[in-house]
Amino acid sequence: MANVATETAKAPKTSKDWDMAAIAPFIALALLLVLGYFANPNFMTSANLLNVVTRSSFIAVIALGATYVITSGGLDLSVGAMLAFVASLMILFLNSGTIADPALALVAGMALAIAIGAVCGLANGLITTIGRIEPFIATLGTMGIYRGLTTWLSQGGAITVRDRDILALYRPVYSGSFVGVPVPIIVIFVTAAIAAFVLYRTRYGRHVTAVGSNEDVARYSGISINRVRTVTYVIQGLCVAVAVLLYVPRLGSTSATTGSFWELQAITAVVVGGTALRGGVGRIWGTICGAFILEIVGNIMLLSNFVSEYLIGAIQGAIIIIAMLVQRSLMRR
Amino acid sequence: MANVATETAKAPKTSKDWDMAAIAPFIALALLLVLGYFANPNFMTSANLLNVVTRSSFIAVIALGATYVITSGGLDLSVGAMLAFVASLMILFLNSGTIADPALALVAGMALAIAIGAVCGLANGLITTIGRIEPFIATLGTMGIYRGLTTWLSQGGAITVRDRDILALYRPVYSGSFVGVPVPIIVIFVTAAIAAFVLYRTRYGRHVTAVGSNEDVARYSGISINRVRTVTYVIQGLCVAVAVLLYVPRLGSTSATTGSFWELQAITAVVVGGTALRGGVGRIWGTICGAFILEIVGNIMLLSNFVSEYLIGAIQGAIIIIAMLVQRSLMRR
Amino acid sequence: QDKKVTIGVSIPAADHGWTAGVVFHAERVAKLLMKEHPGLNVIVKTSPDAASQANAVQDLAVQGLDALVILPSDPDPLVNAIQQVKDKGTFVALVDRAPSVNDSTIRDLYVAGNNPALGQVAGEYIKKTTPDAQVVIIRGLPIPIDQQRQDGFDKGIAGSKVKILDRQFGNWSRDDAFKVMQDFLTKHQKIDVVWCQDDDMAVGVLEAIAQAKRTDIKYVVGGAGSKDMVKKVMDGDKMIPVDVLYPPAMVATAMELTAGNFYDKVPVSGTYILDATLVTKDNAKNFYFPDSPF
Amino acid sequence: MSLAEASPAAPLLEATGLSKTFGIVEVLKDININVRAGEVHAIIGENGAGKSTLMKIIAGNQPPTRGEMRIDGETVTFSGPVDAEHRGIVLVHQEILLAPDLTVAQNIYLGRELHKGVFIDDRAMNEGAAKAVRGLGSDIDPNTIVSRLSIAQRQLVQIARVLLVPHRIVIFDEPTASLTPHETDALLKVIRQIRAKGVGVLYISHRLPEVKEIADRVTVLRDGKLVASHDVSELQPADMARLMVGRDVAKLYPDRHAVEAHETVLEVEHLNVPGYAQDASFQLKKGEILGFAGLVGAGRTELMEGMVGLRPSRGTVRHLGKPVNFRDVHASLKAGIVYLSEDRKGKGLLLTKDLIVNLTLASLGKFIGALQIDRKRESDALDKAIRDFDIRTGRKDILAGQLSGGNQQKLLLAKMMLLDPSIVIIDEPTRGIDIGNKEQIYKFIAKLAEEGRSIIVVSSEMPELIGICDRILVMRSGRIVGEVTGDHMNENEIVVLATGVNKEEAA
Ligand SMILES: Nc1ncnc2c1ncn2[C@@H]1O[C@H](COP(=O)(O)OP(=O)(O)OP(=O)(O)O)[C@@H](O)[C@H]1O
Ligand SMILES: Nc1ncnc2c1ncn2[C@@H]1O[C@H](COP(=O)(O)OP(=O)(O)OP(=O)(O)O)[C@@H](O)[C@H]1O
Ligand SMILES: [Mg+2]
Ligand SMILES: [Mg+2]
Repeated sequence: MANVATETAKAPKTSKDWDMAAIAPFIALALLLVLGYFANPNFMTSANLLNVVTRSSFIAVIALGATYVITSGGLDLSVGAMLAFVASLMILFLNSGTIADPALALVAGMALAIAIGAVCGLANGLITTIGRIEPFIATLGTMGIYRGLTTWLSQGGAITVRDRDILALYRPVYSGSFVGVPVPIIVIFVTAAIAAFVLYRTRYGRHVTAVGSNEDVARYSGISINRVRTVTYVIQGLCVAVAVLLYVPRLGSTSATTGSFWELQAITAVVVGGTALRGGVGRIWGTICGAFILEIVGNIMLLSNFVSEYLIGAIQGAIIIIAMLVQRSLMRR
Repeated sequence: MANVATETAKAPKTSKDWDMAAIAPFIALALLLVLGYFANPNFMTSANLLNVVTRSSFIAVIALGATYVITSGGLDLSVGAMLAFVASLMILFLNSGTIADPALALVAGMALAIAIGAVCGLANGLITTIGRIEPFIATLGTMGIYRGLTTWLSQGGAITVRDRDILALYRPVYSGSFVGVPVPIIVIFVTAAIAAFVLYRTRYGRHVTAVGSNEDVARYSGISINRVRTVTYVIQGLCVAVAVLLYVPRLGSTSATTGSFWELQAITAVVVGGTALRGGVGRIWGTICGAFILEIVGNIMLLSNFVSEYLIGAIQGAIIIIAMLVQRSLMRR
Repeated sequence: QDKKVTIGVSIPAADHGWTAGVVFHAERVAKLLMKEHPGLNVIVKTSPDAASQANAVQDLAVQGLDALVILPSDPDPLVNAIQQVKDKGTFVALVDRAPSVNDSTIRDLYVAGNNPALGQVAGEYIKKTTPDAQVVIIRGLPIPIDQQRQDGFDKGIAGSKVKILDRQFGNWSRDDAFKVMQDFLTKHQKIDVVWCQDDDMAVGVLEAIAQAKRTDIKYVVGGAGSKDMVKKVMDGDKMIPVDVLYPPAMVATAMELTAGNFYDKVPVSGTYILDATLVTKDNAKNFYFPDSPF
Repeated sequence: MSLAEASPAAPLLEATGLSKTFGIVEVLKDININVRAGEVHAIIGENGAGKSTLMKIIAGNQPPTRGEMRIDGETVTFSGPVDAEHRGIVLVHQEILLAPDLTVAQNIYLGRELHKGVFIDDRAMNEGAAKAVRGLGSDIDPNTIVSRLSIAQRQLVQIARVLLVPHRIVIFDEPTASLTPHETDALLKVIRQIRAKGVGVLYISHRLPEVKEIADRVTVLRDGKLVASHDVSELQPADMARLMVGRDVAKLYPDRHAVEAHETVLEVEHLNVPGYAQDASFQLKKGEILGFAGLVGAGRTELMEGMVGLRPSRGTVRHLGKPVNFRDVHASLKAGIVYLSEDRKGKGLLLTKDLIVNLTLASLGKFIGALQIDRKRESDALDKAIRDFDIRTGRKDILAGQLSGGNQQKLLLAKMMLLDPSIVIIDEPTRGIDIGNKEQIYKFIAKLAEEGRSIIVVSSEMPELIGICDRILVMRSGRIVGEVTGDHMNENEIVVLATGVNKEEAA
């Protein structure tokens, strides 16, 4: 029989779809920039844009971890509380004076933060995988735990870095810049590059996607689902720790309310960036774009003077929905 | 052709699994009751238990709607904000004095609340289905909108029923009782019975489960996915409206923060009750049980003397996780 | 007199009664000041939490400020943001909530209600009226001002036989306060006094007591001076004999003083602490503003 | 690739006394079976006979309830499929097991990615995947996302994936059910190649001539019992059928009376399903059975889906003379047109729901009592469906996903027939159906036509189209390229049209 059998269409509609889905968030971002330009002349100044991007760094970095968790089919609602918890412990350590030398103390404190972040992530991972509890509930539970422990550590008050030397040494991590680019922006892009590398270029990243796409298939392929998922939570914990490293020098202090709702913002950034909540598709650069979008929406609200401050929440909600609608209609082309 | 194995067994492994999953929340509830008994002797008094069940009514009724939304594969994060919004509009109407007769005004106000609830739900439904936006993001957006509008209506303050006659007439809906049973408890069970009937006994309920179970199969079977999903959101809106009808007479007032986090509580109740977040399985009575569990956990915390007030959140989180672990281990039998 | 001046006002979002009052007064005075001084521009921005307030301060600074009036939602985390503005030579007026370092390096003017005093006045009133009362306390949110009020309260009752049965967080929410009070009533057979340090929460507390039909509770002490509670005091409600003032209008005071710094001859600086006045039946009408949302 | 070194006589794998019970239903009873190196051992049997279950046990997907397995004489128990894979036993599942969001190459190398240092080597994997797929006679782009492939293409990817693992025993569970003759030939060629390398092959198929062609030995299962095991030379397809079904299957296709100039019920003119089918025009008469032939990817499925409103389409469709434009299936169902999907697991049945829910899902309106669903009527309907369609199930309360593959197909048929349609479109009606049941389904289709209903059969099995249809339309690359009727209905003419070879002659 002749082998004309499978003439495959040359340009499958499909890969165009894919591209559109990847590009859509960036188009939404561009539209927002235009909107911002008309809202306030100060919006397009480099000072303002640098500000906005710089302060999106917390959500952006956390959202990178969330991209992993979500791609593998999980969800982590505890990140905001975890940030507060890790930051509190880090500051308490810096204040404890265990290490006299400020530089050394700072380095040790940073290492500690990273370690605690990883452990918190591990705890989330184990509860959802070994404990087989829906991630939504499991991490809602640990959210309560981390938040509660933070409240307890701070005895309801704030925890503030006391040593001025350490703070002076540490401050440039948030407010400094390198060849004109603020450090947090560098951190965003470096972390994103690493995240993209791991997700797209390593076996582990491939497995993350596979687990989120079809658990059974992954299992039959000899991939340890639980291990892959648990590690995504650890990565999320590490990302939270990196966010802490940026956060502490900025405000120099935490309280029981630090990071409230950041989990929702991080998840929103991920989804606005084009990653599906059901798992199986992860878009690192989309996530970064999503984080920028969220921050810019807030910035435009604050800069524009025609919105009643009571309505800011409403307008913000509406803009997010419109941004998503724009994306969807772009994708349907 | 011989009909082979037509011997029907009483208990296949499969339907036993099912039973266990349905019963597990009730076992967790029973364990909690035992725990409560030891935590404080007053816990087991009928006065306390009636209090607890009565005040779980808001979350329970909202969670019934959430069971529909989740069963069909959706999610609604806007319910807390929606409650505040609907309640505010209802009170504003009652205060407007459009209708002079208190009884008539009250009935009209209640009808209005139901209508607004349905419309809000419809909006959510249309945005997620026609707009094809992930429910998580769409309803996060409308959450912002409803909350923002409420803040704007109340100018950040409280909105209080001014007419004392109306309030006197209305109060029994929350604090009254019928043959010894507080009205809200009756409302819980009546609403749940209706919800169970519709979900398990009617065509629409079947369709809800089918859509959540496999969208494609439902579509190929001639079920209009969008219609079924949209209606689940309308049902959610109606449930919120019923919760409003119970909520307003309690304090006679709302504020911009009314109902914060109730969406998370409602979803937790649904999941603790055994409904899977991925859709396709809905357990109405489990949801009610889940709502009781949540409220009782809080109650035990407050009644027991051994927990620092700073740690309550942490312990609450831990108990939820433990309750889920108990369920899981029961199901694995 | 036509000097161009821009004043940025950063305050917490109106997420419960008291902050709603803050927003109300800030808006009101902003309009008044701008009418009074044609060259003056006042921009009011609200933020839901410390981190976004830091952003808001940055965004205000971008627009070019001569002065910043800030009521921080949480002071310590905002020190850096405020410091940055101050370092540019902007006039900074800090309202209500003080960071651990509160000196002229970070602000020119400090206008504050007195959080410790709010607790202390309530405590002293209870000590005086019911010296051996059994008290339950409903706290706000776990943040520093709440802690200051608690400490003030403990100081107020120090050395008396007033006994604290229980304290729990009510999150400055009526519904949570209702819940907590209901459980307090279950847990404690006899309660004499409830201190809930916020008038919003008092609404829920009163409802819970009414529903339980308990008669042992002699009275409830709230705080802040909402119009509803002040009205009750005025009307001689037995359950609400007094209220402790913590006026949201303090932000207006700060704004007026700041404007004065630019348009009046005298430069303004230093610390202004408002009293935590005890509102009683006699003086209540002085503190009753029926138009305020709070 | 192959690790096989043992002598041809000694069995690579030997299983004795294998039994499997689900609940109290015993689906496998005391099976003794072995595989030798360098042979193809076919397992045949009716739907639900237990073939897939047996294979899953051998490949470590399920533990046996009783019995033992020996590899090279050494007793083994598998902890899971991966364990069996390490022992060189691999299984091509009856159902598709691929990650839908990953590309073809990513799926093929899943769990054993090639890498250079820390990087995964996508280039090498794409090349390897392309080669593997080409070896199976297909040229699927390894960069395509799997969710965009047709069932047949997915099946090929799945086979390619399994063959890439080092193996001593390869189990194929109905690999050709969704393949066209061309791909089937390519697959059989591959099987011969691996057999020559000394690999043992277990092969399940309902296509008995194919079994005759490829197998060395044939084992027949019936009701979970091993009823016969012979060298293939001793059996003709008809003998196999008899052993399977327990009676003679003399005549597969029913007698048909040609339809005479009945009224036209459906007219399709210039229908376009963007991306899949262009300019399709045809007519369907009352009481007619119209076949659609074509190769994989010809666009038959999409054309049908476009017609009933499952996909966007443009063009004119007239139903009983009236122009219709179905926006969704609901509308076409109302008009009495039903479409049975070829993808019964993905689009036909709710695998995690029980049989009743599946059966009545599309026609719940018929089961509404006073207000609620009448469960008694539903359960009666299930009893009737089980009788009418001979659905083999030990229990009526199992989940649809626990039915054997063929019985799922029957349940799907029963589900759609409850709608009492006037036009029935069946896509791959007998995919995975055993020969005894095929006969029943054909009879059933003929009966539908006699009742005055019109039927469209989309099938990749030419004999079946020729056996039951009045007319056959042939599609190629999204276009209807010809029609065969009467004496012209033979495989040769259809293949010529479908492949486009000898185009002039065919046109
Ligand atoms: N998990 C399960 N629970 C209960 N019964 C099951 C389960 N899996 C399979 N069965 C039953 O076991 C029997 C054998 O199924 P199996 O899939 O092995 O048949 P098969 O021979 O492969 O049929 P087909 O040719 O249709 O694929 C069927 O009656 C089926 O319903
Ligand atoms: N979801 C999809 N997205 C993009 N292209 C698809 C999709 N499904 C199928 N195709 C392509 O559409 C064409 C026709 O599909 P399909 O193979 O289902 O046609 P068919 O004639 O019904 O074949 P068969 O039913 O024998 O598999 C093929 O080229 C296939 O690759
Ligand atoms: Mg099978
Ligand atoms: Mg097809």
